[in-house]
Amino acid sequence: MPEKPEPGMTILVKTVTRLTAWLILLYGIYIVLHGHISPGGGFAGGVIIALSFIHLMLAYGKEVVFRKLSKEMVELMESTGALVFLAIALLGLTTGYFFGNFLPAGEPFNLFSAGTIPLSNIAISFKVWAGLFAVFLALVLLRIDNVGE
Amino acid sequence: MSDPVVLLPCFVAVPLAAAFVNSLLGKRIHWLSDLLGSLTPLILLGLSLLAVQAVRADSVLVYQVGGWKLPIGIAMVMDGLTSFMLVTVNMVTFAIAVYARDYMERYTSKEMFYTLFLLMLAGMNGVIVSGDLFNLFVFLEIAAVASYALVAFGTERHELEAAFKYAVMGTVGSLFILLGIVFLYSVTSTLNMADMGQMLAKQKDTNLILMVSVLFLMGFGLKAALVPFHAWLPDAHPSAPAPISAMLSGVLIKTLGIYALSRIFFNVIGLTPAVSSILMFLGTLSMVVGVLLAIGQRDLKRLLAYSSISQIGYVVLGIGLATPLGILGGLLHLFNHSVFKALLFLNSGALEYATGTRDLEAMGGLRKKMPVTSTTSFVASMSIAGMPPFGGFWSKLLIIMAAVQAGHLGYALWAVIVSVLTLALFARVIKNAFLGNLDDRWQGVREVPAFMQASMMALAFICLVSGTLLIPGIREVFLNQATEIFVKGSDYSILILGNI
Amino acid sequence: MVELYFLLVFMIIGSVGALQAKDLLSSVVALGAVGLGLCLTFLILKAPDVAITQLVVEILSIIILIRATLRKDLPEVPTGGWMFPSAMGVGFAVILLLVALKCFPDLPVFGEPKLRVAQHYLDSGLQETGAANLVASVILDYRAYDTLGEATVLLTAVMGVLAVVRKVGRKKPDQPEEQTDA
Amino acid sequence: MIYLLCLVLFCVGIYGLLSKRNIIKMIVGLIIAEHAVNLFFILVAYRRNGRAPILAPDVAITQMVDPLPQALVLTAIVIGLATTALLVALAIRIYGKYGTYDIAKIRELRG
Repeated sequence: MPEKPEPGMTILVKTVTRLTAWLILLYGIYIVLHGHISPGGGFAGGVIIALSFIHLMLAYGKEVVFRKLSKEMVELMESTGALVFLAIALLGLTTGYFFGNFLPAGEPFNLFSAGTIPLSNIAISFKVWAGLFAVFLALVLLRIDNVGE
Repeated sequence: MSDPVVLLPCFVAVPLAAAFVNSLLGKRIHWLSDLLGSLTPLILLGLSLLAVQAVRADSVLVYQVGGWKLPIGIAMVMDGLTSFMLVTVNMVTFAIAVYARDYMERYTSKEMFYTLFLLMLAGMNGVIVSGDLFNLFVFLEIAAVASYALVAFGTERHELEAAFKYAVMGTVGSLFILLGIVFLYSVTSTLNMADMGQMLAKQKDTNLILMVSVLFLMGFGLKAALVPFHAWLPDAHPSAPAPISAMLSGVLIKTLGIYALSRIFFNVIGLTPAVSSILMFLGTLSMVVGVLLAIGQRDLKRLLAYSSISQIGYVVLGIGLATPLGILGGLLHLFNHSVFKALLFLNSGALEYATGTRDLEAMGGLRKKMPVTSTTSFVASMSIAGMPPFGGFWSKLLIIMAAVQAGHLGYALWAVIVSVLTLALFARVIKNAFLGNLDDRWQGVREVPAFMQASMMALAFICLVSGTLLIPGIREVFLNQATEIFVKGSDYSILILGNI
Repeated sequence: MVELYFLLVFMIIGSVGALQAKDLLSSVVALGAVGLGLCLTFLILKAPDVAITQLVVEILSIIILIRATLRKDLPEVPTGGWMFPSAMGVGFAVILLLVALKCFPDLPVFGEPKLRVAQHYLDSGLQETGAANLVASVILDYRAYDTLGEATVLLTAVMGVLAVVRKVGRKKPDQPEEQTDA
Repeated sequence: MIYLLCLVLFCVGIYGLLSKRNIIKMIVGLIIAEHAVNLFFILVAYRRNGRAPILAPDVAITQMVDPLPQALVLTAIVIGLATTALLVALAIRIYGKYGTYDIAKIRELRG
């Protein structure tokens, strides 16, 4: 895509995107939260959330997305996600083992069950979407900067 | 810390935590990444020395991650070989990290460098302590991906190209390894290495084992840069920043390549005579081809890279002989090579730092201007060439003796010839770089900063004294325990499964 | 299992197409088709978790690859004078397939895996972890350590990408630029 | 044999990697080979007339496929994505420096 005077695509695409991006985002969150009951999980959900942001960005141009969250913010979230996951692992030491499951297993088939698994899913999803979005941002920015080279 | 088993997860958790914290805060607090980068390998070195102590008392420690019983969960294993590798890796890494503190000032985004560096360290430690085949693969990928990025850290054109080549070949290697793991899983239906070893002990010499051996040989051979698969190394090593070349040559190819290869062949699949002779052949081939290619080089780092291939050949030959003496020699040479090749790459980095060139023909007479660099590089060159008082002599001697003892006179002869060629090679390096008349261009050259000097001196000291590892008393603690693990072969699984 | 064979043949044809396509964009699109076929295959093989992940990962990697190819008119270079690597590739494939053919009888028959360790997950996964999705219980509880490693690989790659795309790698040295790439 | 077809796919990927001299084509070949390995893992886990390894409150556990390889493949897919991202970043940078994706031309251009 060469740079256009007006960022983003046509009004039609923008209107549709406004609806679908949120749906995709919600679906991603659903996948993350239900990872221990139904197919999916932190990784798939995280990628879907990242895709919803990428979707927004492709339609509206990068400025709109940058107004909502900066690149530093994204990198920060990624490291935080990784640290939270490691912290869950270390908290497992309270049961005597690295990665011990320190929460009660709970009632099966409920949303709040399976000990640390949902927590880990959330931590991973944060990490994944932030990380992949950072990659995408890096590659997009690179292309625009490199035109003159 | 009453139970030494708790040591095991620390080897992975400490560098990972340091890397995450560094990526989080390194940009804002500038001294933090320097501190974390050097302190973490130091802590790990201390821990690994504790581990040597613990292994001596207990011989094998098994840590079951998450508290799941062994074939079900992932196991971490600490035995003589593990502690040997941990000491080697963390010691060399510590010296390199101290060196990188000043050297990397020349590059931008130093905190990113340290994050990747720590991740690579975490990956290598993870590979070493892992007792689970797939887990080994995952940590191998961490170290490998970090190294791809680090090779390209300078983002010059040839660096990017070398990194791309390295990344493609490394990924192909990983795919072969993964395919091998799939085959093994489908027959044994387990991933724990000890459990798998026990299952496979019943069915040796089937076609499946042949297939898996071929896949692993190609995969780990690519990682270790054995000769038919060495094409990436002479590009990747010179392109990386000097501390990373030292890491790649010093420890990475040994951990990901040789350690993993020999662990799987000796303790999981069980070494068949065919594989053993292939290893010896590939080792000798790498030895000869590497040194021949090194002779023609003018670029110092490229020369060192080719010589790495040659020295790796010695290690593989020693381990491939599969006699206790050969393995002992191979392991000692692995240790020695980590130290002196890391030192040589740091020297070349110091030369580049001071003069801005790596061309041997352009240098000369730098002895007066850079006394520390020239002395340490003299020590390292003599050690790599196998001159008597230095460490390299003893390990080469052991390997040659073992080859003679096992009746492989041809291989022993080649080892001697290559040793002589190496001496000639490094004599030329010393002569061109440090002796002779000082060119007017280099009048303004100064010795490198103090931290870089300190780390080079420390490594040179280890080069001098590493022969003492063979003295009875010290040898029992360190080398013999590692050798034993190989000699035990498939009995390793009984040792581990009996020790839960 | 006819559809399985059908899908596999489709994937092979698709990948040959992806490799032989004249321009890069259609090559990447053909790769997307192969990924979609793989995703369907995973579904048929009763691996819904993997299928979902494969689908979204495929989308993302295709987007990234398209970013790389969209740039300009990228004429595909004819591969003449490139015989040796092709021969090497064919030779490698033939050897690998021959050895593989010999070793297939040693593998368990398709559709009857051995299930030694896995039987434990199936039997007691629910009681021990409380997760109904056994795959989730394996990746986040029994083998959570692997997942830590996996998350770290991703972090490493992100850091690597960020490091690689820096515009200036070296600070401008105060001495002459090195010219060592001889 | 279904396994053989899967390995053919792997070989197609490796062949593409070896014989193509366009960087993007090489990455494509690599991704295909990765797909093949992942597929092989899932094939190994399959049980004839099996069910997906997800429990429901009212169904007994019978004939489930092996969940372990699925978990491993999830890991492998993410690792593959990570590697691909890094490779593409390198490729774009190389394009920026050399102005071509042709590896032979890049070699000629070198120093």
